[in-house]
Formats: sequence, C-alpha cells, structure tokens
Amino acid sequence: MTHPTEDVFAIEAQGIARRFGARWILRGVSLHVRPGEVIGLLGSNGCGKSTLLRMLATLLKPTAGSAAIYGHDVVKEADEVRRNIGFLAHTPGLYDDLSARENLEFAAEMLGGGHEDIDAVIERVNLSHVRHERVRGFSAGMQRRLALGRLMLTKARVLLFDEPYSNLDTDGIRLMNSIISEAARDGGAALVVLHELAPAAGLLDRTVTIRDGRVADPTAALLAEAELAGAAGISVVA
Amino acid sequence: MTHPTEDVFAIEAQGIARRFGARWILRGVSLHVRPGEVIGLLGSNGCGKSTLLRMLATLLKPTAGSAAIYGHDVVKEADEVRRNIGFLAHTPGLYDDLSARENLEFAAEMLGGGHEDIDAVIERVNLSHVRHERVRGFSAGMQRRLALGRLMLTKARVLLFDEPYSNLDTDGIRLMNSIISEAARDGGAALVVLHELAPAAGLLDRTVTIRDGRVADPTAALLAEAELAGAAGISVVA
Amino acid sequence: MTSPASSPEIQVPKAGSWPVFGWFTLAFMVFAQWYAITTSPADRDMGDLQKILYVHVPASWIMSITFALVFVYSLLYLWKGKDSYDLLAASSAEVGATFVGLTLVQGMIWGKPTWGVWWTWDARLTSTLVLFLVFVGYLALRAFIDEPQRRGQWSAAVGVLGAINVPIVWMSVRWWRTLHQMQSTPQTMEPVYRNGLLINFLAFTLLAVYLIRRRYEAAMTARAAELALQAAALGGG
Amino acid sequence: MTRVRSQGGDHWRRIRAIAWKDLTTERRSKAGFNAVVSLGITILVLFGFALGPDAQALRDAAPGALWLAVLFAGVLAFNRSYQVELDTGALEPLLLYPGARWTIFTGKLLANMLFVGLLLVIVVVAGMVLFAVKVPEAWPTVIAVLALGTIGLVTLGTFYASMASRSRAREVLLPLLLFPMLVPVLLAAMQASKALIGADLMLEAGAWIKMLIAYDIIFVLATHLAFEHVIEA
Amino acid sequence: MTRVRSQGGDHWRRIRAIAWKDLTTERRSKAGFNAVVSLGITILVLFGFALGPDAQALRDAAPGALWLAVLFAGVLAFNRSYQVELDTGALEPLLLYPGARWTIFTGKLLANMLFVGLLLVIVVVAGMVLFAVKVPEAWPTVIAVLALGTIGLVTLGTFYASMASRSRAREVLLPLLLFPMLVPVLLAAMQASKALIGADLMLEAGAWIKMLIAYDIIFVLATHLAFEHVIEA
Ligand code: HEM
Ligand SMILES: Nc1ncnc2c1ncn2[C@@H]1O[C@H](COP(=O)(O)OP(=O)(O)OP(=O)(O)O)[C@@H](O)[C@H]1O
Ligand SMILES: Nc1ncnc2c1ncn2[C@@H]1O[C@H](COP(=O)(O)OP(=O)(O)OP(=O)(O)O)[C@@H](O)[C@H]1O
Ligand SMILES: [Mg+2]
Ligand SMILES: [Mg+2]
Repeated sequence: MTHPTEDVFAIEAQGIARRFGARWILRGVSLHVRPGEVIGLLGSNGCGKSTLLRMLATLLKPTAGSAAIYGHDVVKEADEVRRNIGFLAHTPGLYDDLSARENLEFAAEMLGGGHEDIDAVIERVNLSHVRHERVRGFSAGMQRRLALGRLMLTKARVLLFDEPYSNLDTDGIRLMNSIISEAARDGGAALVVLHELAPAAGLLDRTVTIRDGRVADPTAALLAEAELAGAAGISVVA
Repeated sequence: MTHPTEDVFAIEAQGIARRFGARWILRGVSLHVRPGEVIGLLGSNGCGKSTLLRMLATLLKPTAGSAAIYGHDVVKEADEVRRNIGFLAHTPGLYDDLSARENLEFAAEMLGGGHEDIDAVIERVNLSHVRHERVRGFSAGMQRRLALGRLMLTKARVLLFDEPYSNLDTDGIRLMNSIISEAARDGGAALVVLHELAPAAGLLDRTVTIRDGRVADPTAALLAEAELAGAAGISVVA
Repeated sequence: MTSPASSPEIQVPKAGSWPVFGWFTLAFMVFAQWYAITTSPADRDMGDLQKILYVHVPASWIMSITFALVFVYSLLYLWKGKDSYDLLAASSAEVGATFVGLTLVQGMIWGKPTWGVWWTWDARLTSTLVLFLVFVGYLALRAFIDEPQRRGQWSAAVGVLGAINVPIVWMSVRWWRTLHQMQSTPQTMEPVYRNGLLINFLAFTLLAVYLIRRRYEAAMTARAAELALQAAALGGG
Repeated sequence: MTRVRSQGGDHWRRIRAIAWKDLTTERRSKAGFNAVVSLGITILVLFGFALGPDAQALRDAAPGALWLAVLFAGVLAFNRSYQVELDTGALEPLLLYPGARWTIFTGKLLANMLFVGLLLVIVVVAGMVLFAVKVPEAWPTVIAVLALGTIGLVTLGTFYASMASRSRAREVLLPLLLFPMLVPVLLAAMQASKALIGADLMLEAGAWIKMLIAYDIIFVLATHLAFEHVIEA
Repeated sequence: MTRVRSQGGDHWRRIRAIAWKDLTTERRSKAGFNAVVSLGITILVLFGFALGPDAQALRDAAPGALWLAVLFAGVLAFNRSYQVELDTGALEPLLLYPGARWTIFTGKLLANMLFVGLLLVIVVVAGMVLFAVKVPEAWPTVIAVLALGTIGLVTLGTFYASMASRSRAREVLLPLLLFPMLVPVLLAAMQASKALIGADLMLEAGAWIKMLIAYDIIFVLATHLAFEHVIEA
C-alpha cells in the first residue's frame, strides 16, 4: 500500500447537511480526520450517523455542504472516492445463493483484483469451515464476518463502519479491531459508528458526537462518554 | 399481572435439538429458568442462539427434544405459549407504511387489548416526537425502540431478547434494562442473547454458554466470560 | 432420548421382494403388449397406428390413480404429520407427472398422423394438459422449498386443493367444448380391443405401484440416513 | 392471565385489524392501486393489438381478454399482500400473536376482495369501451357472475400467495400454482359472461353460475381449513 | 494505488462477473428457469381458453398470444434479476465498486438475454404445437424477427426493472412502465411473425423488420447512457 501525502485530510467534511422530506437530519457537520486516525462517531438513535456515512460513501448526495476523501470531492469525483473508501453497513449485502468463497470471488472480479488473497481472507475472518456453503444459511455474525472479508479485499484506505460490533462474538470483535488498527497504521483512517465504547477500547484516537444535526462541542462529547461508561457499569480503559 | 405458581419453571428445555439440512446446530440443549430469573445466553457466531430462541418462541419446531414455557409445551400447546412469551428478534418486524402509533394500535387489536396504554408506551420508549410519522424513515435504533414498545403491550411473562442492545444508544440501553428487570420482578423471566456483558451488567442472574450445540459446562462458561471481559478491555462490575 | 417432534418413528422400508416384483412387472408388461398387439386387428382408419392405444390409455389411467394417491396421502400427512405420508404423496406425484407427460406426448404423436395436427382443443386433451400443469405446480413448489417440514405442509395443501379441482376441471372443460361444436373424438371401443386393453391396464397399474414404491424407498432411505445422523449427534460426544 | 373473552368478537377484531392494516399500507404506498388498474388497462390494450384490428374478433374475445387482464393484474396484488409482512420481517410478530390463525387469512381475503373487486369494475368498464361491447340486458346477472368469479380468484390467489411469497421464486411460483387451478373459474366466468352479453340462452349461463357457486364454496372452506397448516410451517 | 489497468479488459471482466453471478444464482434457485417456462406454457393454455375452441381464431391470434406469453413470463425474469441485489441489500456494495456503472447493466442484459432467449425458443415451439401453426417457409427470417424482438424486450425490461425493482410497487411498476414502451416492438414482431407465418408479402414483413432493427439500436444505446443516472438515484 502506498503512503499518502500527509498534508491532505483522509476525511474532510465542510458543513455537510442532509434533509429527508421537510426534516433536516444533519444541519451542517464539519469533520476533519487525518491519515492514521481512528475516530468514533457517537450520537443517539436517529441523529443521522448512518446518513453521514452514506454521504461520505457516495451512496447519498448531500443537500448542502461538501465532503472530500483524500481531497476527492464525494459528489464530483465519486469514482475516485469509491476507489478509496470501504463501507461496512448495517446490512451485509451478500448474495444468498452464492457460497462464501464465490461472494468474495465476485467482489474480486468487480474490483479488478486477483483471486490469490481470497483464501487468506476467508481464513482470517474464520469462515474456512463454511467456505463452500451458501450464505443463505449463515448466522448474523457469520454474514458480518464475510462482509468484513469483502472489505479487506478492497484495499481501501478510508474505512467507514456502521456499528461494526453488532452480531459479533468476542473473537469477531478482536478481529474487527485488528483490521481497523492495521488500516490506520498503513496511513489510512477509519470512522466508526458505535453506541458503546467498550469493544473499541484502546482503538479510538478521539470521538465525535452528533447532536441536533451538528457536531456537539467537545465538552458535551466528553460528558456523553462519561455518561455512557457510567450507564453500562464499566470503566473505560484509556 | 398474576403471579405464577413457583413450582413450575418459566422456561424448561429438555435435550432440545435442531438440524438444518444435514447439519446439526443444536444437539440437545437443556435449560431451566425459574420465575424471576434473568439469564444471559452467550456463544460464538453461528452457534445457534437465535435458533434456540426461535424454538422457544414457537416459530421453529425442534427436530428433537422438547421445551415448555410455564409448563406449556412449545409444540403441543403453542397457542398457550404464545400468550406467555414476548420475543424481540434481530429484525424489528414493523410495518413501514404505518406510523409508530398505528403499528402499536395494530398490535393492540391483534392482542385483544385496549388502546389506553399505547401513548404511555410510546412515551416510555421515547418516540413521542415521531409518533405520527411513518416507520419507513426511522433509524435502526428508533425501530428497535418501537419493537420494544410492542413487546411491552403484550404483557408477556417470559421475554426472549436476541441481542437487544444492538443499535441502541445509552438511553436506549438503560430503558431496555429497566424493562427486563421489571418483567423479572413481576414473576416473569428473561433470556437475553448477548455478545458483551457490559450493557447488561448488574442485570443477569447467571449466564449460559452454548458451545458445539450444547450447554457448555459452567467452568468453561466462566472462562468465556473472563475472556470476554478481557478482550474488550473492561472490568465487569459484579 | 426423547423422540423427535415431527416424526416419531421412521420405519426404513425394506426392499424385500420388491425387485422380484419389478422383474415380474416387466415380464408381464412385455406379455401384455405382445398379447394386445397380436390379438387386435389393424384398425379400419388408423391401421397399425391404433396399437398406440395400449400404452396411451393405460398411461392416462395411471394419471387418475396417482392423483387420487396424492390426495389421500396429503390428507393423511396433514392429519397425522408422518414423514412417510409426505414422501408417498411426493413419489406418487412424480410418477403421476411422468405418466401424464407420457400420455400427452403419445397422444400428440398419435394425433399428428390421425388428426393432422399435434394438438386440438378437445375436452379430454385440454383437461389432461391442465392437470399436468397442476402436477407441475406441485412439483415446482417442492423444488422451491428446502425445509422438509414446510415442504411437507405446503405441498400437502397444494395436493389436496389440486385434487379437489380435478373433477371441476374435467366438467368445466367438457362443458366449454360441448357447448360448441364437437371435435372428432376416438370412436368407442370394439370388443376385440378390449381384452388387450384390460390386461395392459393391469400391467401399467403394477408398474405404477412398483415405481412409487421404489421412489418412496429411496426417499425414506435418505430420510432415515439423516435420522441416523441425528442419533449419532445426540448420543456421541 | 385471566381475561374474559368473547371468541367471536375477538376473531372479528383481528380480521378487521388485518384488513384495515393491509388496505392502509396499500393506500399509503400511493401508486399501488392506481398502478394495478393502469396495468390492467394496459394489458387490455395489448390484447387489442394482439388480436388485430378486426372488430368482430375483438368483441368475441372480449370476455376472455377482460378476465385475463384482471387475472394478470390481480396476481400482483396477492403477492403484495404478503410482501408487506415479509419485507420487514413482520410475519414473525404476526405469528406470535396468540389466537386463531385463520383470522389472518380472512382479513387478507377481505382486503384483497375489495382491491380486486374495484380493479375488476374499472377494467370491465374500460374493456367494454375498448372492445365496443354493449351493456347486456341481463346486467344484474353479469354482475353476479363477476362477483362469483372474483371470490374464486381472490380466495385461491390469497391462499397460494401465502406460500409462494415465502418461497425463493415468489413471482413465478404464484401464477404457476394459481393459473391451472383457476381454469374452471375462468371458463365459467367467461362463458357465463359470453352467454349473457350475447343475450344467449339463460339456461347455459345458469349451469356455469351453479358451477361457480360450488367452486367458491368448496375453496373458501378448504383454504380456511388449510391455512393454519400453511402459515405455520 | 498505482495499478496499470487495461480499460477494456476491466470492463469485460466486470460484465462477465455480473452475468456469471446472475446466471449462477438463477441456476441455484433450482427450478427457476423450469418454472418460468412452465408458466409461459400455462399462459399459452389460458390464451387457448380465452380465445375459445375455434381452431381458425386460435391460429390467427397465435403470434399475438405467443409474444404476450413471452412478455408476461419474461417480465418476471427482469425483476428477479434485481431482486437478488435487493433482498439482501447487495445493491449498495455493488454501487460502491469503483469503475463504470454501465458494465453492471450490460452484465445483467447478457444474463437476461440468455434467459429470455431460451424461454422464447421453448414457448414458441409449444405455441406452434398448441395453436396448430405450421413451420413457415421463411423460417430463417422468423428466427431473425424473434431475435430482434427479444433484444428490444430484454433491453427495455432490464432497464426499467432497475428502477421498478427499487420502488415499493415493483411488481406492478415494471409492467406498467414496460408494456406501453414495448408496443412498437411487439407490434412489429407480431406483424412480422404474422406476415411470415401467413406466407404473406415479404415486403410487409421487411418494413417491420427494419423498424425492429432501428428500435433495438436506439434503445440499446439510450439505456446504456441512461443507466448510470438511474442506478445512482
Ligand atoms: C395430446 C393428445 C391426447 C391426450 C392428452 C389424450 C388423453 C387421453 C386421456 C386422458 C384418456 C383417458 C380418458 C378416460 O379415462 O376416459 C384418453 C383415452 C383415449 N384416447 Fe387419448 N389423448 C390424446 C390423443 C389421442 C389420440 C390422437 C387418439 C386417437 C386417435 C386417442 C385415442 C384415445 C382412445 C381411443 C382412448 C380410450 C377410449 C375412451 O375412453 O373413449 N387419444 N386419452
Ligand atoms: N434457515 C436456515 N437454514 C440453514 N441453516 C441455518 C438456518 N438458520 C440458521 N442456520 C444455521 O444455524 C447456525 C446457527 O444460526 P443462528 O442464527 O442460531 O446463530 P446465532 O448463534 O444466533 O449466531 P449470531 O451470534 O451470529 O447471531 C448457523 O450456522 C447457521 O448457518
Ligand atoms: N430514506 C429516509 N427517508 C426519510 N427519513 C430518513 C431516511 N433515512 C433516514 N431518515 C431519518 O433520518 C434520521 C437519521 O437516520 P440515521 O439512520 O442516519 O440515524 P442513525 O444516527 O444511524 O441512528 P441509529 O443509531 O438508530 O442507527 C432518522 O430520524 C430517520 O428518521
Ligand atoms: Mg444507523
Ligand atoms: Mg443470532
């Protein structure tokens, strides 16, 4: 993987906003993520975290404002952006009637890459024992692992994760964390939506909280984190 | 809510097993939950936790073995079982084109209850501001809250939760926990599938771990818990 | 060990003397065909083409039997829930569909030289085709459902409804035809042909019984193998 | 839970709730009904093209074309009626409500009956205009025939959709199961319509109408009995 | 990421991957194709009933009935082709792959072309048997007409399905959008088939064939250009 120039932001959002019907969900979010950073994105249910991620991933157009990935505008240079981002959404988006391996083979073809890495990736996400079984019968966590495997094939630099830990067991969480930190180490960056800090402990460089359609000021964010930790009866390991 | 006789198990599974195609997922799980208990159900991805819950909820027939809810067999007295269980699945199962309130009204009609509680329930799950909006536009967490509201209408005694905390924010987690403990306090019981103990800290009476299609022996379960806590970098508050 | 909820006991059916029965059936069929063909004179209009009668009519007879079997076994399955009834219904439907298909193909092969067309919208032909399509629907449903229990329940419902529909289709198609002009239908049977036909009825019935039985054995053996797997899974470590 | 319930009242409540929910979601999905009606008319027009410009041929084929248009357009409604449960996983909660399952079927049946009934009325009017068919003298009988035909069509359609919509090939399986089963109802309805429109012998139509009634009764009963087995699996 | 890519090779790889994936999932859903073919034949039989038992009337209506049967059965295939993306939310990952979007369309087009082409062959043979149509002398031209008609049908069908399948009323919307647009292609194909079967003036068929060719070219180009905009929205 080539190392990016350090003077450009991995993710840069400037007053990005989005409306659904008459309701403004995001009212102008500005966000700057440097290469190498892993950012946690917090916020209550329905505050627009998924919406923000979908806009950064070029899946949804902003109503106002702009965003760029490594300097490429998400609207005007969508194709270049797609080369650089990997997105793990709420739903895994796999083909039920293809096997685990065939799903990754298809992804490799679409990405223009070779098939050499596939077996290693399947091994890594711990699905070797079901590699030739159809995805239809996979459990929620197994599907998420496979989606993670597909993400690994893309060799994307900026990774967007929408609640990556849901459905994953301890082993899966560990795997997810190692992938996120590897990506960041290689000069990439990651934006991780989460509701609990616990599984991502030790991983995040900082957190950003969305409230009322804007980035909440840092003090508020800190308070939110403390509250979060308190509510769950855990102590966050710094 | 009437108080159950104390000499009958809230949930009693005897060597319950399930096969999909030629693969055995559960090979004979025995489980005894007394009224008033809240049990955590642990296990790695794809080990059959959801399958077990679906069998207890009469949605799936066991291939072998039997289970009973308050003494009612899940196969032979399915209708009586359905009167007693509430099930919160991976998917919320709401009608996209009905509003939040209409979804609950429909549930009330189907349950044969009145509409008096509905507003209180909506208030409780914190969706009053969108009560008349269609569910289609709800975020993942909002939908889960509404599904929780529907569960509250059933007045079921035995509650089955499949990863209830996913998509929920801190406030949602707190709400979920209070509902679970209320149900248990009133002589009900709850079986909660989870991957992380943190959000449920202080709530669970004990945990059961499924491994290789069977209930793992308690020592193994303890080890799993320790591992779980260690991996996430948190300390479980007893 | 507790018994499975869906299938209390599965009796693996033994092949027993069925293979012998099969050989006997084959021999009997050869004899029946030989008898029918040699004893019947060439037809006045059709000549030796008439000999198709001895496969055509018995084949269509099998269609009625198998549809009745599907109906009975489907009802039994809905009532008792025993796997064996589901598999018997499925085996009957497969054999039935094959024979209806044969009837159609033979009929068309016969029709071309006799009537000059492959197909005509005659009442009997049309109702046979519709019943064939009902069978196809039944089998398609089975193919699209993976879960054995669900497959059993659903196809039983489709089988029962389909069978209820048989007499109604028959009547309606006949009325539809006869209310307009009547097509030239095969003339009624002369006694010389009758014996040959009767003996072939018997031969084909034996054949159907044999095929359904063997198909059922195969299906049950597969099911039993799965149950053996279950015993291993529950008993062993 | 000690709750005094009047069985009949409870059943009716559930039936009404289901029908209301189906009709509401259908109405809310805006283009739902209008689209199906437009499709019915589009199919009629296609038949017009397919059967060529000869006016008499068109008139003769009119009852058949009408019923086929209703059939092809109606089939879409049946699958939609379960689609709404499946798209969002709502079928599971529905199955978890205690109480008789056949009420679900009856509720959906009522909703579909209204839907297809309205569709039929509009398509028939459009068809009479397009194919230049005159209003027959025996029009009350024609309406009865239409109603009887609709009952048969909707009953079987709603029933088979409960399976087809949950299989892998929903769009294909439903018509594949349904169409052969509907041949009697189609023939009866077409022939009765034909006989009546052509001011034909009432006798002839009478036989077909009796058959339609028998068909409807048999299948309404049979599907209600079978539904419990089907929806559970 | 410095990667030397041959544009053309990459496009072809993507097209092939999509077509392979669509055909594989279709094949895996076991009876998929068989079911659609059976449905096509069932529809032919329904037409037989609708158009009455009169042999000559049936023969006259045969080309129309054939094309309509292929149309109704084929429409199911088009929606299925996107259904597979939507059932499991696979469309989003598909849109996230960098590179030209039109290759997705071309891939699906190829898969559908094969599917509907095979369907057509079988339905046409069945239709000729059922409606007692003789093999026309100009059969090579008939085959050309069928091929041209298929291209038009599949191109528009695949294109509209990309929109319809993502709307709430997918099953209804697709035929509603598609059928009116297909009227020219259907008319041309039907008239050409009719002229050829009836051993009619070759001249007449010739004009229709030219129109079919023009139609196909226009729509293959237009849909490829428009697809990028449609799939993104
Ligand atoms: C596709 C074409 C055909 C089909 C589907 C068909 C179907 C049938 C069926 C279902 C029966 C049994 C009816 C019953 O049990 O009452 C039957 C009987 C018979 N068929 Fe055919 N048939 C076809 C063509 C023909 C042709 C071309 C001939 C001769 C020219 C023929 C001659 C007969 C005769 C003689 C009988 C038995 C006599 C009777 O019951 O009246 N069939 N056919
Ligand atoms: N309908 C089905 N057909 C075939 N296999 C299935 C089906 N449902 C579940 N399975 C298989 O059963 C196993 C258990 O699935 P289940 O959903 O119960 O797992 P789980 O413990 O809930 O996992 P997770 O934590 O990932 O949700 C998986 O291996 C899955 O592949
Ligand atoms: N397609 C849509 N149409 C209308 N409203 C929408 C749409 N998508 C999202 N919304 C609205 O936008 C808001 C934010 O949704 P989003 O999914 O981004 O929330 P979220 O922060 O991801 O919440 P959660 O933590 O529950 O996943 C919600 O209030 C939702 O109602
Ligand atoms: Mg979200
Ligand atoms: Mg699960």
